[in-house]
Amino acid sequence: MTEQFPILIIIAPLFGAILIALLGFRHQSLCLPTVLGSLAISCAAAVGTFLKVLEQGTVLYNLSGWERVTTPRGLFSVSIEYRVDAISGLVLVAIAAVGLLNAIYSKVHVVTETPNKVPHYYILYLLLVAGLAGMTITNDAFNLYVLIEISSLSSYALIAIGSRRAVLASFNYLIMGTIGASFYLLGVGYLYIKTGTLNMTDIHAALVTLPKDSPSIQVALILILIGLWIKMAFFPLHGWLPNAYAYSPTATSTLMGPLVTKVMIYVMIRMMLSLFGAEYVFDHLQWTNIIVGLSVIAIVAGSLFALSRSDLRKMLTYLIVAEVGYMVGGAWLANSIGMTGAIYHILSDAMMTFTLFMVVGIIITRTGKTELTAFQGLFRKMPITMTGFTIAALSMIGLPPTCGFFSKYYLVRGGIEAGQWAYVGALLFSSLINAVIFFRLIEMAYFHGGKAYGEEITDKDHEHHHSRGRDLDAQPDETLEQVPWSMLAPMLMAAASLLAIGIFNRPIAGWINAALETLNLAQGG
Amino acid sequence: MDVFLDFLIAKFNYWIYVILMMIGLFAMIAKNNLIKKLVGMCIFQTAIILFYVSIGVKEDARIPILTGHEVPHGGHYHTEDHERPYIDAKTVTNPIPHVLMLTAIVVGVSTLGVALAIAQKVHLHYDSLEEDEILAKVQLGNND
Amino acid sequence: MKPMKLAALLTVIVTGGLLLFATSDLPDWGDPLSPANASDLSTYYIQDSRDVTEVPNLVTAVLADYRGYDTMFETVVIFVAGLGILSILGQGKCEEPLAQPVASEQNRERDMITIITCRLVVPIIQIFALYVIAHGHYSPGGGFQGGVMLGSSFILIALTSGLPDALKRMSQERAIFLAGLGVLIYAGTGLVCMALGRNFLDYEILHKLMGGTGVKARYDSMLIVEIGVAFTVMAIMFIIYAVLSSKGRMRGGL
Amino acid sequence: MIWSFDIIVLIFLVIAAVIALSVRDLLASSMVLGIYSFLICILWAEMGAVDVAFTEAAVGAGVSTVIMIATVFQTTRKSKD
Repeated sequence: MTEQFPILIIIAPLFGAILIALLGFRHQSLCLPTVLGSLAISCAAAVGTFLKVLEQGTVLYNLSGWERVTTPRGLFSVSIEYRVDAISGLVLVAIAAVGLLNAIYSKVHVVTETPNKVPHYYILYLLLVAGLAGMTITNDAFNLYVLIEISSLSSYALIAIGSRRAVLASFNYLIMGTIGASFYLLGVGYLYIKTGTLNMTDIHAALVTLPKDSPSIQVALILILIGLWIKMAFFPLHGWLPNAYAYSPTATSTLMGPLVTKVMIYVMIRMMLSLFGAEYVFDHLQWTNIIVGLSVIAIVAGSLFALSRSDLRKMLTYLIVAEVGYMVGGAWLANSIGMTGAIYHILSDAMMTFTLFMVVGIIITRTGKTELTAFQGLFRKMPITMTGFTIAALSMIGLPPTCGFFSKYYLVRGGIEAGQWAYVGALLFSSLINAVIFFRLIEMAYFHGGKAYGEEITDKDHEHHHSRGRDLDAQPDETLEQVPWSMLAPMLMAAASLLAIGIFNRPIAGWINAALETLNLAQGG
Repeated sequence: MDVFLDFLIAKFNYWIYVILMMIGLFAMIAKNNLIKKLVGMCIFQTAIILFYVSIGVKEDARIPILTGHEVPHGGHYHTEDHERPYIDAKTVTNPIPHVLMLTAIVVGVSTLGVALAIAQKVHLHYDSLEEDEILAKVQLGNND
Repeated sequence: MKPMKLAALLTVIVTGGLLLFATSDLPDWGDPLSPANASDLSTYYIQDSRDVTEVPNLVTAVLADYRGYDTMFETVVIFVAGLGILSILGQGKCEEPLAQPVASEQNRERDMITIITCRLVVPIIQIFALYVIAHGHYSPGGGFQGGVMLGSSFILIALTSGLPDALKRMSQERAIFLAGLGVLIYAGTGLVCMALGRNFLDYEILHKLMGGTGVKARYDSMLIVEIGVAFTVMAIMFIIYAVLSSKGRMRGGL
Repeated sequence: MIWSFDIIVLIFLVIAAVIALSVRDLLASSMVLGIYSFLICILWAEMGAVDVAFTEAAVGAGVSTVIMIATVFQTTRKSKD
């Protein structure tokens, strides 16, 4: 049974979606249990896979059951296969966990924001999670394209289901996203024409034998990078992201904000290390300086934009843009510490963004305001929510013992080792900006305007929620801030995971490092 | 002259593919009308598919369906009883790009469908398909 | 306006330049010995695949078996597109009573000749589509192409007799059910393989259920999954047309 | 491989693409896109990619054109560029 874990991660949400399509339209009460059940299976399978990877190293899983075929030139794969190492195992656990927690968190939002379309919403939601997990796990360059398109198509729809502005944002995202995916496809085509295979391991094996300065392979790398950069909203190509995330329904932004960009960064790292190979990307091509330079611009610009926004969700989206800069830069520092930092930051940033989006979602639902001023006096009114927010804010700023500190620690160390002082400076600058943004909010929440606040939480809003009966926990306890536990519990768990990832930084970094060594990016290399 | 012609035949196709891709890409970025953007998207994707398909072309090769006496027709499923004739791989077109591109065509039409739906919804909300007019209306609606 | 065009032109020139620069390095067009064409993978499919699958159409063999996982997700892409379009433009609830033809719809003149001709043509299209699905192992075609043709036969009905007429034959709810069923047939085949103790989509083990040899099981399972693909594609192609041609109201039509 | 046929179709393709993008009538644009799809389908059939050509004939020239025209009918025919 354990050898089937990798596929279960993907097909559990898939079968959940099919079940909803077959039955959910008649019996809407089935939707949520199906979603939770399938994501729980997926999450358990992800954890199981990860434990298995820790036990016995990289796990390969052959779909369609075709074994690798032997030729005089070595083994090659004739079908699609999965490859899970410690890094993708961690990312998979994060995807499944965020998907599950967000499904619990957003059960009220889905009903209120997309009435009549609950089954549609959940089908697309499950398939988005399946697509993201599939991208992380697959070892086939073309299969990756198909899964990119699945997750993109479902996210276009999940965004466009929202308000008026969301529709336009979704159209822009669609155009940009299609350009990105097409570039990726074109890059894979250039690789295929030179190597004759699509399996990433086999492409790598073939690339090693080819002349190093072949222009078409360089162009393939450029195309793939640009395609993925568009998808991950790397700074000059980030145009689609802020509007798409800020105007989409809450449940969509809490799922996409943490996951989509991070998974794309993981895919980029996967392309760099296991498809092209560290030796080719770092030692042969001297692009490190250029790309780290771009990431410095991304970090600085993202932080400044975030500082200048007064809309809560817009601010968070620009913070994502800055964080993408962190990770791209860290991955291109060309040493294993920077790479460890980038991968570690994928995890911690996924959880940080997740927590922040959930907190902001709660605050917007409760106060009905989307500006920064919504925070005024919130500590007294919503102590639990604000605890979660404080942890996430400390993590964004980078204070121990939260995970944000450790990921920045690795990134800065990597930057120093690589001699990229501008990158180190940009990291510190961005931390400073984050400190300004978040301390301002905490200060506002703690000291300002507690008095007149009572009226601001509208009773109408309250009743509106309660009229939906069983969707809420039916205990209007004031200390619970009138926010149902279905929202608070996932948020607190995500906040706790920030501390957990921080405290267990040594084993996590150790696993990442061990996996990097098998990809020929050894310590200090 | 022959050398030049050979070179032309060998590379001419690729040039046209690149030109087609760039026509599509330009339209996707620069066109003002949403539907025109989507026309550009179709052209771009189709040109990429064309590029892929042409990877698999072999001169004077058959289509990738093995017919005739070499394959028992109508349901002989066992292979042990007779020796298969050897097939020279050079004489059959490479099937892999075809398989990949079937998938890519499907993805293309799915994207087009979703895009058209979004475009209709935009038209529903803003009563226009021109990007600049829509943006003007957005600015008017909320000073974002 | 202007700067956008300039930026686009610049992007296009740079990208096009890169691509043209790379073509110098590509193998000649139509070269049978290019790395892609002479690769072990391609040679393996051409020389060995029919021994283990018995399918003469290599594209079908690779599509439905070796890269069957890809094709499953290709079906899912269609499924996502259909549901996405419904969720973007649709009215939501599926159980809504079949839309009554609006007044303008009834008054609209419909040409008798086209209606009758299409009524005659539709069954022929559908039979041909079934042939395309069933004969995908031996000739070009398969579940996807056949599904599109089945879907377009419904589109033809909608074009000539009006959308309500077509929706009577294939309501929104039924279409979603069929689409889900198609994906279920495909993924379920894979799941059965897993239940029998092999990897996902390893059709060979299905001979325990279907009898015969493992090779025959592969041959037959490919037909099964193609039928699944056809279900999904048929339903979703019609849904896409129905939603887009009525701006989501599911009545009126063109 | 008949390379002259190839080249002629390719040139037609470029012309079709340019026309599809430059006409101001969106209906005409969709129709020309259908022609483009048919041309490319001929090209693929000639390259030996029969399955792909079949699919493109059914999807690119058939369904895509139909849904595009449906959208044009539901929105507007006029385009400024």
